[in-house]
Amino acid sequence: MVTTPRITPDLSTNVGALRLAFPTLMASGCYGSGEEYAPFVDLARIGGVVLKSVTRFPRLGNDAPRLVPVASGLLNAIGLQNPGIDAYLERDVAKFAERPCAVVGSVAGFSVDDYGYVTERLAARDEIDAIELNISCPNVAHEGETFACDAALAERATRAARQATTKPLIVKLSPNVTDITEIARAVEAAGGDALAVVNTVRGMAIDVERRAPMLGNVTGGLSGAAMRPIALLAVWEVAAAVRLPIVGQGGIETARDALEFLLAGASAVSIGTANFTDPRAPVAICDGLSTYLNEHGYAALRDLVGAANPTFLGTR
Amino acid sequence: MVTTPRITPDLSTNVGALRLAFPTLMASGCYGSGEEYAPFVDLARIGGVVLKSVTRFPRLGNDAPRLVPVASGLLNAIGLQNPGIDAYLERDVAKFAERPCAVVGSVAGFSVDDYGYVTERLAARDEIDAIELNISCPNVAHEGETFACDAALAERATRAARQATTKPLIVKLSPNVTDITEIARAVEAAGGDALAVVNTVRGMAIDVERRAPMLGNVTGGLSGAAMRPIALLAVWEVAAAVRLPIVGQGGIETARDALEFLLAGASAVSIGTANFTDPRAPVAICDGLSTYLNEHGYAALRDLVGAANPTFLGTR
Amino acid sequence: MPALLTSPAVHTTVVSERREPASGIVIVGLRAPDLAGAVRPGQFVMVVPPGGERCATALAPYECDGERVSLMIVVVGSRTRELATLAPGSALTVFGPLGNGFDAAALGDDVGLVAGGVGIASLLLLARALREREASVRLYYGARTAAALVGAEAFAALGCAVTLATDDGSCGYRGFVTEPLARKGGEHGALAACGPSPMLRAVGRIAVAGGVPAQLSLEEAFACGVGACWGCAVPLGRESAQAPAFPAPSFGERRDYVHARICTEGPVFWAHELRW
Amino acid sequence: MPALLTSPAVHTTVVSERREPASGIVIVGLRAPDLAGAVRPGQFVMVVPPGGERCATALAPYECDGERVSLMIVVVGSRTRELATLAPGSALTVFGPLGNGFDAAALGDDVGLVAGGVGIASLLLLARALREREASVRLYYGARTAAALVGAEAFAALGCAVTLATDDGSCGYRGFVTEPLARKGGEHGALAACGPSPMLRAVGRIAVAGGVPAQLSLEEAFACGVGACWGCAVPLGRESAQAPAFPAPSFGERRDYVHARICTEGPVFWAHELRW
Ligand SMILES: Cc1cc2nc3c(=O)[nH]c(=O)nc-3n(C[C@H](O)[C@H](O)[C@H](O)COP(=O)(O)OP(=O)(O)OC[C@H]3O[C@@H](n4cnc5c(N)ncnc54)[C@H](O)[C@@H]3O)c2cc1C
Ligand SMILES: Cc1cc2nc3c(=O)[nH]c(=O)nc-3n(C[C@H](O)[C@H](O)[C@H](O)COP(=O)(O)OP(=O)(O)OC[C@H]3O[C@@H](n4cnc5c(N)ncnc54)[C@H](O)[C@@H]3O)c2cc1C
Ligand SMILES: Cc1cc2nc3c(=O)[nH]c(=O)nc-3n(C[C@H](O)[C@H](O)[C@H](O)COP(=O)(O)O)c2cc1C
Ligand SMILES: Cc1cc2nc3c(=O)[nH]c(=O)nc-3n(C[C@H](O)[C@H](O)[C@H](O)COP(=O)(O)O)c2cc1C
Ligand code: FES
Ligand code: FES
Repeated sequence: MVTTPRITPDLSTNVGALRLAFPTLMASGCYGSGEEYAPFVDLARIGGVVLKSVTRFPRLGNDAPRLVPVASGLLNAIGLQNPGIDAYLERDVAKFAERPCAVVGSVAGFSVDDYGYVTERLAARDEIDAIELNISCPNVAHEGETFACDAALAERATRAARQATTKPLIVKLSPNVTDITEIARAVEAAGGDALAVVNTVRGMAIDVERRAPMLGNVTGGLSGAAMRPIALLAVWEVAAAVRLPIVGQGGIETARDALEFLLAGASAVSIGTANFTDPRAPVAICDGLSTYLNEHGYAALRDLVGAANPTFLGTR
Repeated sequence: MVTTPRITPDLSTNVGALRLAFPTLMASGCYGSGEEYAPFVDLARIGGVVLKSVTRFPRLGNDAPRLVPVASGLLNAIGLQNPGIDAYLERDVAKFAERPCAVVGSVAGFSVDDYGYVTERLAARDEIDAIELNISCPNVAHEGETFACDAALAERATRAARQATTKPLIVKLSPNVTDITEIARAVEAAGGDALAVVNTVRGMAIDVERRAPMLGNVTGGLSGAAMRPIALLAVWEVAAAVRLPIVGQGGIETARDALEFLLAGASAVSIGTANFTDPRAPVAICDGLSTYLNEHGYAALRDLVGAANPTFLGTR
Repeated sequence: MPALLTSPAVHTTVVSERREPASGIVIVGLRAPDLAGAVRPGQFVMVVPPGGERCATALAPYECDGERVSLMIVVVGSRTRELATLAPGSALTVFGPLGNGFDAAALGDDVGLVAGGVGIASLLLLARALREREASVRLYYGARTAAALVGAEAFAALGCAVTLATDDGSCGYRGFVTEPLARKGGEHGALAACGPSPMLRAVGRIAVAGGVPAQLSLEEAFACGVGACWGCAVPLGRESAQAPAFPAPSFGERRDYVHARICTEGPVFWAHELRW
Repeated sequence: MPALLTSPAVHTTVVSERREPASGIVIVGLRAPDLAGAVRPGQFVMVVPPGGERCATALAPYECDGERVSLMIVVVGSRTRELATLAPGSALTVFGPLGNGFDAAALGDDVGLVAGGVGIASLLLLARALREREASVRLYYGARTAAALVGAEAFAALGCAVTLATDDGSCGYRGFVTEPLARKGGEHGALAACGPSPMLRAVGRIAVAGGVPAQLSLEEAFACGVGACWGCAVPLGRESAQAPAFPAPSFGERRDYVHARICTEGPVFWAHELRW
């Protein structure tokens, strides 16, 4: 038994040029703008918040119901309810300056032009440290989905956003594709700085009493532990296909789950649904990561990135 | 409150020309050839057994470990271990005659020719009531997967098998595709009689102590409740795209789960992983279906097929 | 409904008692002094599932006194089943209190309370607040069957009049509780209701038809419970004071409503402002 | 190892007792008369998770007498945690007995038993069978720490000699139990072992090197437990009597082994026949 000295391990990480004190981002759409969780969590102990996706124009969102609990997970079909970029910039963005952690804006769109336009306006604000491009929302029927499911569209959306900002640009991929590495390569070619892997998996549930779909939108996105093995494989494959840093996500609830994604090749992780179980999860994950690093004699979390993946292409 | 007379509802169903006394098939690879479960279940109370997939040549299968329990599910990477069609016909097939339920042979292959050849030899046997074409096994790296992930290959494999037999031909689709309806249409065009929707979802798990993949094969297939919303949506979409009868599967554990698939448009269901929880599950599911039919005033299960799906194309 | 000034927090509580007044209905008492001091009628807490893996469960504090908060749980699925089997001594983490709660003052001094099933749990604290102000209160309470009519005596003990109804007629009126309400509801100055959606819609219709203001406590599946996920949407008239400033309707959409969050703008809404 | 002639079945049992001899180690007694009559040493049962949603858990009957079968459970994950919290009176469904079990006769009359951790649970019935035949038996038993060395006294009471080892030296030899075994293992006519894979591999090496036949009870994640899924594969020499007739190796593959199913051809294998 090797005893390692109990030091405080370095949990900081970089997602391209985005520096994070902790490797834990709060997933877009799951954490509001952070203030909603402030009564329950010290936001200085998380890496950052990815804001709810914003679109060019205001959106009412999908009809209720928008949520269905399923085995080890959650189906959601919010439908990108948001006030649109104008109202967002005017009323909401200023208060993000108060966040004691990184603030990542999330941009959704229905055209290549949308992605460029909204990115440009949002990224221009000092309160925003980086942009995540949500090209993979499964809940805006026959609209947004296509971008992350088609390499050419993914490339064009990424290029439009790339031209609109020099801030770190994280492009969020969908698992609902035959070959995710093809999309990852297209994003890399278009100048994306990093990849968020992955958004929710398309799914549905039926109410057997009403004999009708449970969700107002019929279909939804599956998140939570149920999708973890799927998301982990996506990270593993993308890490072998491109050199871009990866933000792993999909069902991460514990430090062990986070370690799986880091070892597969993610430089950071996003936590979404686990907050709905227990808002203390993100801090518990960091505590668990520190313990693991100590017990296994690692000084820095970065040393673990890709350590289980012999096909990992990235750098630590 | 309407009181309906307590009759014994008709649970029988047809999958094309395959007639089943109960709508419950036992999923390929999960039930051996039925005899393994005979001490625990009355096989006369299930619809039928889909046998473990057989290939042209014997296969050793993947290295251990081949199974990882995950949240609400199971990852497996068996790798089609089987004795090959020669030994299978010689030693095993005769005893399938004893099964008091339908017996569906499952054929896997690595070439179009394989699918035709193995189908022809297996379907020639009287003990076999129908053939399921496994073009979607995710655990034979870079080999079998491609057939269900490429419409042209799916079409060719189906056509080869179609030419080899007039028995009911059920083609098993994969969820690991951008658009499953495209594959379903290709199978319909090639003369498949029915579709099994769906095989396992690709996934993986990492051992954080060894810092290596958990499975000998690195990646595996996710089955069980975790994949249920994904499989259900696949059935819903396929039911809207083709007129072929559907055998729904993926995480069905209870009568309510089975109802979701039937209401989405499946004519029958397959039960795999639920048997590993409790071998009594298939009989409990049929009991639950009877109760539901009684309570809701339906005389026959067939009346429910597609009843929640306004886009259902099939016939009841 | 103005938002209440409470400060939600994470509370580590201990189960101090467990009662099962009817089959499938369990009352779990918690030692939770800070929470007990903070809860207002009609608010809820999010209960962290001890076994993890599922979203926290929204539950309304039922009784609340001194150091103790109790929850009334009707077993409908895996999370309520898990909570209903908690033995005394078990630790239980909850966060809250959350939501706006009822506006007792705005209900005036002749109030009809309408409870369907476990909706009763949200109304006891309100009844107490109303009776402390010496408002005249009648409880209309419906359930499946007599045994499931749990807790009506507590309202009687507070001095509320009580009208009961059961689906099977085993106690009180046979049928929906909204039927006796329809006959007498107009007599009250205001209504407050909690129960399943079909009941609340019926109460809403009665209230609007009779010109009686009604506060309805809504229920939907929640994920976050804190306003972060926008999963618990309900259509609300744009003109409502409770309508969230953001978001406005989508470009090109001509609708007279916005989506409010039940967990944050609600769970209590004025019946005449809902557009469902 | 010849397959035993037992007839497996589904058994509906009731938890009759629950003991926690050490933290994280729980012994659950079951009222299960039919099962108690059928179990042979080294077999296992599949325990249906009361909350569903996960595969049944393979557990070795630990004690077995008259109407009662007990299970020794080490909590490592969600299923073992659930089983370890079952209160007396709870219903528990198990199916079995399954697997080949130890071939006690083939072990002769001077036997070394080797247990690592919860592996001890598979060996008590074997020790009893061996002692009934008046074989001389020594138990080599290793665990993390003294408190986790549960149940050694039962072997002593049967008249077995006992050598203990702990990782932390808090009881007996400090280090792996295979170290004292390596020194004395050759003295026995045969070995039988159950424990974690690294331990079993070490026992296998000692046995093969010393020319001592050894029966190893293997462990892997199971799904079905009944031979239906081929998930619990272990490489076994083609010449082994336990090698499944089917399947032969793949065309073009030149390997000297086949994959046997731990649950069906095993869980007990001759050390010299394994190719792992
Ligand atoms: C503000 C608020 C306050 C509340 N207060 C209380 C309270 O005080 N006490 C209380 O008991 N509850 C209360 N609830 C309700 C409670 O939160 C839910 O009952 C609970 O979350 C259900 O969780 P579950 O996992 O047990 O059931 P779930 O698994 O979430 O199931 C919920 C319901 O959906 C049904 N269902 C699931 N799948 C299907 C399907 N495929 N077809 C048809 N039906 C299906 C189930 O049968 C069940 O009736 C409150 C809710 C809110 C929003
Ligand atoms: C024939 C046989 C007999 C057995 N007899 C007994 C017995 O008598 N008593 C007994 O207690 N057990 C016995 N077992 C073992 C028992 O079946 C398993 O311990 C049990 O199934 C584990 O289930 P679980 O859900 O609690 O743990 P699981 O969730 O299945 O976890 C199993 C192990 O894997 C680890 N793990 C999971 N995920 C990861 C990851 N990402 N990285 C690293 N590690 C990970 C867990 O920490 C844990 O140690 C037997 C097994 C067999 C095959
Ligand atoms: C309720 C809900 C809302 C979401 N909204 C968004 C969104 O607006 N934009 C986005 O990129 N992802 C959205 N997601 C996806 C999450 O950001 C995350 O990628 C996904 O849920 C997987 O992670 P998890 O399992 O940890 O939740 C949403 C997820 C949920 C559950
Ligand atoms: C251990 C295991 C082995 C399997 N082997 C096969 C196979 O040989 N051929 C096949 O078509 N499907 C195979 N499958 C997939 C199942 O037949 C089924 O489609 C899938 O598991 C989803 O259903 P379930 O969630 O009910 O298990 C296997 C699944 C498991 C879990
Ligand atoms: S439940 Fe998340 S906003 Fe209401
Ligand atoms: S666990 Fe299924 S064959 Fe052994």
